[in-house]
Amino acid sequence: MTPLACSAVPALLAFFNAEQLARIVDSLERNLLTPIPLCFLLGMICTRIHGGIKIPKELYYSIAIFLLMSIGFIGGHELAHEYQEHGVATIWKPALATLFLGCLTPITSYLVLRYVGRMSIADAAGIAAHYGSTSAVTYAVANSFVEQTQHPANSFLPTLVTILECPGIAIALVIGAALSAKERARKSAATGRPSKESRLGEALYEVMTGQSIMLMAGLLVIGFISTLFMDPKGFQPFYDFFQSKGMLFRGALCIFLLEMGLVAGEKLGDLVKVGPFLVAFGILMPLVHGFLGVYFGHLAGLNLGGCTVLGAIVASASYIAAPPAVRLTLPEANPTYSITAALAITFPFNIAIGIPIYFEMAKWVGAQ
Amino acid sequence: MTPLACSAVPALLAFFNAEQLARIVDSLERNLLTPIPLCFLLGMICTRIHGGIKIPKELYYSIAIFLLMSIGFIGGHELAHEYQEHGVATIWKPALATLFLGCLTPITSYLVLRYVGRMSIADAAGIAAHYGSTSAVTYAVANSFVEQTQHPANSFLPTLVTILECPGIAIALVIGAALSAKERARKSAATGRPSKESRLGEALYEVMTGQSIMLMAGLLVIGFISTLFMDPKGFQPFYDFFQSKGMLFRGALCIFLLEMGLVAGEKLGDLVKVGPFLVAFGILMPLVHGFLGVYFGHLAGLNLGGCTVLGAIVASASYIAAPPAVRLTLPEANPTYSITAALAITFPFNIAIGIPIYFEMAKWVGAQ
Amino acid sequence: MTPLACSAVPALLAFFNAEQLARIVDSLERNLLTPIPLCFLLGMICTRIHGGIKIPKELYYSIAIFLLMSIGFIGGHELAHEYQEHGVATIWKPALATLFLGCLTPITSYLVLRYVGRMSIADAAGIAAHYGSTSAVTYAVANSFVEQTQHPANSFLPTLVTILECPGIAIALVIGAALSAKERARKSAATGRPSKESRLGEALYEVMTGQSIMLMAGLLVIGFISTLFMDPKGFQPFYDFFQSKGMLFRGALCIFLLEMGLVAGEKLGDLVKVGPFLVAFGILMPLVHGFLGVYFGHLAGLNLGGCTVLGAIVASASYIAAPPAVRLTLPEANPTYSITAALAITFPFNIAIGIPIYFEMAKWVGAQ
Amino acid sequence: MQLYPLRLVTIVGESVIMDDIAEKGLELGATGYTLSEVVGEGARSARNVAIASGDKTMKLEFVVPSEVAVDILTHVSHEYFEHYAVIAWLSDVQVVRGQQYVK
Amino acid sequence: MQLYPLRLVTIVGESVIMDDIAEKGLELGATGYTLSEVVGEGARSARNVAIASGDKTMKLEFVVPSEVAVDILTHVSHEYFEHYAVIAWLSDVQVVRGQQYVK
Amino acid sequence: MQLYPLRLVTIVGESVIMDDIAEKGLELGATGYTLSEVVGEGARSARNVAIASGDKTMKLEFVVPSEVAVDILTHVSHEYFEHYAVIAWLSDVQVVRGQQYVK
Ligand SMILES: Nc1ncnc2c1ncn2[C@@H]1O[C@H](COP(=O)(O)O)[C@@H](O)[C@H]1O
Ligand SMILES: Nc1ncnc2c1ncn2[C@@H]1O[C@H](COP(=O)(O)O)[C@@H](O)[C@H]1O
Ligand SMILES: Nc1ncnc2c1ncn2[C@@H]1O[C@H](COP(=O)(O)O)[C@@H](O)[C@H]1O
Ligand code: NA
Ligand code: NA
Ligand code: NA
Repeated sequence: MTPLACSAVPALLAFFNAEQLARIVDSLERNLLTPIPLCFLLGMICTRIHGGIKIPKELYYSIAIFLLMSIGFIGGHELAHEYQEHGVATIWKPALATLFLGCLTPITSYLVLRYVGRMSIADAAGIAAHYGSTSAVTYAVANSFVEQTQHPANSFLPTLVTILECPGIAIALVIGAALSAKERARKSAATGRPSKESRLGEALYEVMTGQSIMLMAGLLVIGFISTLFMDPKGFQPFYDFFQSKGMLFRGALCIFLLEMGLVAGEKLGDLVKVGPFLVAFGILMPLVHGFLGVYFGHLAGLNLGGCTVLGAIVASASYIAAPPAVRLTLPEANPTYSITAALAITFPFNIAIGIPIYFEMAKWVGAQ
Repeated sequence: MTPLACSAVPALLAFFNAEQLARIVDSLERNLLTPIPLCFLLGMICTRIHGGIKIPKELYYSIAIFLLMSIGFIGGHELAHEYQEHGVATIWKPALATLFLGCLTPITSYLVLRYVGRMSIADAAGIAAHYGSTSAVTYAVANSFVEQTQHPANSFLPTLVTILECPGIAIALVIGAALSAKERARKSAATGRPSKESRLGEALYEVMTGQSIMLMAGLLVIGFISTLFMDPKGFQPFYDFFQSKGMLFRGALCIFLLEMGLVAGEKLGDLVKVGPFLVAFGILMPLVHGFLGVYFGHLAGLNLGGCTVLGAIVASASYIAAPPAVRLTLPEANPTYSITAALAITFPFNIAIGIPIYFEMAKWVGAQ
Repeated sequence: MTPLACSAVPALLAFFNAEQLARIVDSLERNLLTPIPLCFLLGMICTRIHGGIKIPKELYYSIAIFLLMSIGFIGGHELAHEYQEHGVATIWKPALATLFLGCLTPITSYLVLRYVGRMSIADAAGIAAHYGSTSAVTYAVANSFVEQTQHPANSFLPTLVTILECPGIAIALVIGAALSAKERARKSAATGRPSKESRLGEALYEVMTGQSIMLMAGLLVIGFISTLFMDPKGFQPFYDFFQSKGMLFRGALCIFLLEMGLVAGEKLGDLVKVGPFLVAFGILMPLVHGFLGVYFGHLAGLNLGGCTVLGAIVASASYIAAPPAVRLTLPEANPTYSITAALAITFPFNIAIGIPIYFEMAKWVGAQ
Repeated sequence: MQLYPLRLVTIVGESVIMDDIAEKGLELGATGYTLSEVVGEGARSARNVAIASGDKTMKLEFVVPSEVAVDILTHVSHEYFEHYAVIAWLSDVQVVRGQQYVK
Repeated sequence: MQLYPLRLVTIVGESVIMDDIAEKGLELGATGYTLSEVVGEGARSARNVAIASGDKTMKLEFVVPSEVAVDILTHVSHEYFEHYAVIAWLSDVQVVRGQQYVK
Repeated sequence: MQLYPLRLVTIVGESVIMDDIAEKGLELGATGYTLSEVVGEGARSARNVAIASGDKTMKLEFVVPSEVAVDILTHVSHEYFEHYAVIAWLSDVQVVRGQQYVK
């Protein structure tokens, strides 16, 4: 299957002409040689050489909470401005496009995994749940990338992240649960325990009221309201605390990616276990989803930065919200596959190489 | 008892004329539609719908430590300026007034709980200990409220918070311990264990050297000294880190209130258990204590903001320092009563509605 | 032995003339009456009076991580500038001098402890490992001291901290392990377990890939690279987050020293156990090592601030990296000795009195 | 001082399932439970995933009468042993005022 | 390798009382104790309150000879069972070089 | 539901040595282990030092057959009792599907 991978990448790069490739390489460098990806790299190296860096999990969770709150709050703030100027005119199309992509990507993922990769129903659905959802950190990195290239994304992108979070997981879990119904039915007969549905419903509810959604959507509303009702002077300190261009957000991102690198480093060892197909999937699927994100974003009227970021978040895979939900609903699925693919392949690929490529794709489809 | 509550509120609001009520409603809106109360609300909602937000307790404690240090440090800093200008002339009266209120409020609370509410000695004393002390977070919220209304409080208010922390708890515990002496004596006879006094002394000591006092008083001294001896340039970064108008303090407050909302949401379920009297108590007692705070603050020469904040902290109830002390000294007391009243009734009432009312009271008594 | 101490201090102070002493006292005051040492003092007091301050260990570790990352990142940033201007011309001499001191100080410490103090091989080597290494926090405090005296240290001092971290521990452990080989050989014969060497190797590797090194060296490289390749505007937020003059670094240092004070307070009780010799050692050894640091720093061409800081870090003793390594390699050594000396004697001595003295020494040797 | 013989049921496994097991335990007749975070390694523990602000593995303890103990272990064995990383064992304990832990 | 039979006393209850119990245990003859943070639910655990930077519930363990075990449990039973959320039990253990834990 | 008699080995001691002991336990035949952070006091626990972002004391548990239990305790006793703060004990447990924990 590696040949597939090896041949596919150039095949795909063939889309680009020499000059574009040059630009990609150049922005690759500009993107890679910045603290955020370098901290991820440091974490990976540290794990590989059994170094002693230990990030307390409470710090990791605290930063995750801060990042989600920031994304939501600033999103709500800018949404309020957008709304005051244009009402919902500029927003509804991108919102619909995002919702559509949120429903499409788990299905594409499932089909590829099940019929190209010949994986079991549970494993295919489990991995599809991860790739159907999104990674807030990938959003944050993509956002700082476009900010640094002086093409800031449309103000309502954080809203799109929130929209993209749930549907993918939900659809993949429903597919998986439904299709593996027979086994589970047999099992439940044997043990005489309530049939899986209950479990599924519960898991879906937990996804929809999970930490990521509650914090992003909640702070989005809070940011929106306080922008409308507070005087700017009083609003300023909150803005400074949460703003994504600010030192707190960027610095927190460094520490967070250091920890993600430490974890990804461990998963690297599992690459052999997961096999060449999943490695190829973890690189090619994002490129496809990324292109869809860029393309539909462009149709929906997003600007250059916006298309790039939408591409990045559609291409990204969830590794926080999805795993426990999948574990509960599809216990037969082996988490090693999904988490290794999402965290050790797709995430590094996106922040290192993917984002600049989506940026070029966005130019290529004519976004500006 | 609810009728009492229902009738008392309008009765009390009758103090205000239409125009004042209009102003209250207006500042209510200005107060409520800001991130800090909204984060509290988000927390409550999240718990009610069994949402997934989980704040690591280490983050919660870390923020508490930061807030207490900030209040102390900035308090000491401004105290130093005040002191350089006026010596103790402006400070001693408010300090005495606060001390007096710290001794009065536990007694008023106890009498109302015991003889109006017909609660047991232990429960009455236990709750009185909470309402006799104060809540540093309520101070922080009240302080940002008056700052936003352009009526900053006198510089030495943080000093008053420190003064208000202990006496109330101490007095209530002594009352409770003394009055329930007979039972406890019997009990100790039975078990032949050292008489309660030891316990009480120990608990009192723990209150007086507790985290809140040590950090607020300690940083107050540190802020005072370094203001006098450091050159302003060297002092600046510390000031920026701790200052209450700053992004760190305001942002930390948001996360802290989110967690408090999560906890208060759980306690909401206990409202039924605690019954209508305690609900009424949790709203009316603060209004009475708040008025006393405002009134004596005015007599002691505080400005408009100062009276408002003093009213708020006198009205507020402790939910960090008091509970363990009460638990150790009055084990028969049911913590559900005191904590639900302090955290799920009085605290939200104060930050949402109380503070603007105390602000109006302060104008009404003629503070400016 | 106390006479030795009592006589030695004046003896040593005799180096200075009246005017210098006056300056020392003056800068002592300027140094002591600032938040950082005062927070340490507050912590000590709190422990002594059994006060209630509790810093969650996760907060303590998080701050340690932040401080190490800051030192490395800013170090790399300034190293990049230095490098762009002078290449390695200005750096290689100080680097060599630091390496030399890192190899010398564990030996001097061992000899004094073993032959003056008549301590066991294991205890002498164990303590030498602490004093041969360095304390990043002492660096941070010394650095803010020289910044406040308007004599900022050379830009590459953080690089020297990194160089100084390991060799001292390694050499002391090797000495200890080798000299106590006989006992350990006998023991391993008895238990038939793999001979100590394995253990030693493992411990050395853990030191060299420990948290302090990985974070400082890693962020040093990251800071260096991103300074060279990022545009300053994009670099700014990271710089603001990590910069040592900034509010985050200074504020974090306050909380960190508060916790260190809490721990040191406990160790104070052990001063009696460790005896007068170790108390004297904990004060005089740093003065000697501090002078060596200042002197060789001057020879290597460091400026006034640089010599002071190098003196401080050479004089300082490690209490984070060294203890576990020593515990693993020299189990017979009693950690109470080394940790009490490093944390309860040398660290407070350095931040309170030592640094201003090294500053005077630096002037005295003619650094500017 | 009266001691009452009961069983201590200890379950160590993936965090995702522990809340459900704790609840089920109460349903099956336990008067309470004690839960703590641990780090573990086992045959299948590689499958464990972290839950929001939590550890991957938890330890759950019930002090219960024999019948309840057996019911709990049977439930865990049937429900979770196949696909989840979990270990469960039983031991004898003497409980102070133990009657109150028998429903 | 010599094993020595002793008793393991386990006490789970409100954090506010655990330090006192640990101290008392040492007084009563324990050579040490082991304390850990847990999350618990029980008949009265709703009463638990958090202590400064700590959890609401803790688990305390003593490895002690029978007499000491009984003394500790008697103390806990008399002092705390009435008003505090606490459970305590006893089990038999074989301790390595156990003599050193007998004062 | 089948229960299988095994031994529970509990080791409480300095964090610095716990990883080594856990590994050694697996070598000696344990199929897994459970590790948790505790706070402790004992005859020598003053010697404990903190490890990077960790506690000073940890508790390690193995569910194993008797022979393995003895091997582990012998190893701990010979290697660590002299110089390290550590206590170790053994108790009997009934394990669900216990055979799978016998290598
Ligand atoms: N032999 C054992 N002794 C102690 N704990 C174990 C053992 N085997 C498994 N565990 C614990 O049970 C959890 C799940 O085990 P497993 O199902 O074997 O992966 C692991 O994470 C360990 O914490
Ligand atoms: N049946 C039980 N099994 C295990 N732990 C229990 C049980 N009952 C109570 N506990 C623990 O003991 C603490 C106090 O129990 P209680 O006094 O019943 O509220 C609870 O927080 C639980 O952690
Ligand atoms: N009698 C005991 N009961 C319970 N735990 C103990 C006991 N003695 C020691 N420990 C634990 O074992 C660790 C090391 O004990 P020691 O080697 O006696 O210092 C201590 O930190 C305690 O956690
Ligand atoms: Na996706
Ligand atoms: Na009050
Ligand atoms: Na040194």
